[in-house]
Amino acid sequence: MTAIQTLHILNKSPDHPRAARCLEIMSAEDGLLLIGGGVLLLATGNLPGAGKVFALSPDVDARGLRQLTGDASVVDFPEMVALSLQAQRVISW
Amino acid sequence: MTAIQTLHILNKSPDHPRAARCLEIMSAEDGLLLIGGGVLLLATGNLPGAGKVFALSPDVDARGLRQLTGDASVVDFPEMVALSLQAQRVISW
Amino acid sequence: MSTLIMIDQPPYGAWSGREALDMAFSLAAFDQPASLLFTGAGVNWLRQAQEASGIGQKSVEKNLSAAPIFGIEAILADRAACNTYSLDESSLIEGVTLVDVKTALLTGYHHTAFAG
Amino acid sequence: MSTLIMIDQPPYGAWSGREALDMAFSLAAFDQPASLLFTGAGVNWLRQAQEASGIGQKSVEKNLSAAPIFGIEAILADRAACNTYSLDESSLIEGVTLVDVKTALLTGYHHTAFAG
Amino acid sequence: MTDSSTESFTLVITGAPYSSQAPQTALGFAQAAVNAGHHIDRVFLYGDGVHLASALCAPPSDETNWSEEWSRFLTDHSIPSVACIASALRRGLINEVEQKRYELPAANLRAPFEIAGLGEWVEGRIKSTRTLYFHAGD
Amino acid sequence: MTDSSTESFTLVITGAPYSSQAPQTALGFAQAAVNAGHHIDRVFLYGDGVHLASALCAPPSDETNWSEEWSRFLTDHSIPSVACIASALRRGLINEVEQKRYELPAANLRAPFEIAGLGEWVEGRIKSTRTLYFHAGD
Repeated sequence: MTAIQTLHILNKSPDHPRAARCLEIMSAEDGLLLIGGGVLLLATGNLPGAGKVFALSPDVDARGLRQLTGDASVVDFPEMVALSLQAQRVISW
Repeated sequence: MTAIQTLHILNKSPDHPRAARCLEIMSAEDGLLLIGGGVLLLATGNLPGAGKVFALSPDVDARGLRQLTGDASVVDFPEMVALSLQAQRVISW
Repeated sequence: MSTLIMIDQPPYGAWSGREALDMAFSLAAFDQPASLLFTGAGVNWLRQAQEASGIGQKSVEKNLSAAPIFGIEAILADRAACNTYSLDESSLIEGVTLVDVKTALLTGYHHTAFAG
Repeated sequence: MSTLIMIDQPPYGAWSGREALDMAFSLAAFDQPASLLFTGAGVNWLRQAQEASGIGQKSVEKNLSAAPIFGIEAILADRAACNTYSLDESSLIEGVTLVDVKTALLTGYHHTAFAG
Repeated sequence: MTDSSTESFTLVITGAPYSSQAPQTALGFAQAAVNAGHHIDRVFLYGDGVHLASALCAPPSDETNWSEEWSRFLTDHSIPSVACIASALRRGLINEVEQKRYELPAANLRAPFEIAGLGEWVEGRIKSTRTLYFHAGD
Repeated sequence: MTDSSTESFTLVITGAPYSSQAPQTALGFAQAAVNAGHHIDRVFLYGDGVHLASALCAPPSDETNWSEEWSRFLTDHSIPSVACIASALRRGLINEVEQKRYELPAANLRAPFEIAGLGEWVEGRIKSTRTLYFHAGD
């Protein structure tokens, strides 16, 4: 896997103001990991243009979004653990 | 006091998605009562153009907004009780 | 005394959507007219094929399908929010009516409430 | 090991703003560098002349004024959010530095956290 | 209907003390309603609001204990108060009956709060002139 | 630092069970971390997250009891778990020591959770490779 500067873990739906702030601040060297209600970003089709996007598998399935993942990589908990260690820093939004 | 069709009681800050929906749906015959974090709408200067606006006094003072009430009427709890009975219906957002 | 229960919080992350359903079912059980209106991120409760077992929860698809049987008058969904979240007739569960959420919609009900 | 504590929830309605302050003060008490960043509706914590006794709470103005004494490195506020909420140098409490919240700001800290 | 006659309220609180302002705003409203000669049919705690019925809150002595304040107000005015059973059991608000039924180590429900179903809310909603909700903010 | 070596985590949970998904997501993460051979230095409950330490949750039998699941996991792996004392006392999460100090009618803290101050969070934050937060959603 490539280096990630900051891993942004987002568990808020796109309607939540914190989601907008997270996306605004994310840079091309960063990763975005969607968990919980954060995976609903997949349904809007508005994934950030720069930076890698990941989505937590059980949360994607719970919300019925398996067909809408687009360019996001679906990851499981072991991969979430690995991502959190790989990144230079993690912000939980 | 004049008749109010629906009294919208809003306790969410302008950042909250429910605040936007409340303001969108409010009509000229309605009243808007700002309580809790809802009073922060006063600080944005974006009060709705139509309909009467009220703000709960202790919440206005807690947030230091006494100088920013604009066209809103500052009310106390007894007036809130009266407003809730006067309106044909009340929605707590 | 018709009641409109509004749901604007997304599924699973919080309990209030389920608690809103319980309110509507309780009204129906006491023969009080009740409808559900899903808006904002809340429309995502209405997507087909939700598999919530992986997060230790139950999907509400069955509960919503049973709503008419239990006497819920209508399941309404905000058309604009459905567009935002890529929900259309092919992806929505059955029995949902798309509406434009405007003043007139709410004035048709005596009582409108959120669960939280 | 510098830490940035972010506060984006408005004052008084929830407890998480106070809990964020407690986190920053705890870090400082253990000689860990800590700064506070107020964004979104959270900037309203920084307004002068808050009188919270009428809602049975205490204003945090005194706590924030004491922040430098207790070793908090900086109190930062999002410039755009301050504009939205009509906050400028005449209405902000003393000791606040206005900043533009961009990637570069956050990468200056080892650790960034919200209280809730 | 005018505000000079006696009207009745059902108050629903869905926000918890210390994580929302809901219990405190609801208390201000309830006191004003009673002072204006109106009747409060019942107070119904739903969702996170059930935490208001805890007997175990111990905030710092210079902060208001909202559970205690509410308890006193309800007792003084003989207002029925109910925590929704489904919300309460999930969130660990338990009276002695439920303690025995579920073999739990303790009970923590504060008097005069009782535990009952959503039917109490439905009944209040039908009976009262107005049913008002006090939710958590943001 | 690579993901094949043993690393350590402090996990902070600020969302309550049944009103957020935080305890459940945190448990999935914690299990995966332990399975990967990493170490969890401690779990710290803050804000509404302290409700996870309740001994009195009684969800319907077909729903997961997150407090019980967490309790078992912490015990099985001997992971220290602490509820922030300031958050816990305000929200009615009480052990026997606090019960006596505040003369409360009961205690409701589930083993192995303990009650302590924010210093535990600060220490974890210094000691662990990563400190992660599990907040409530919306």
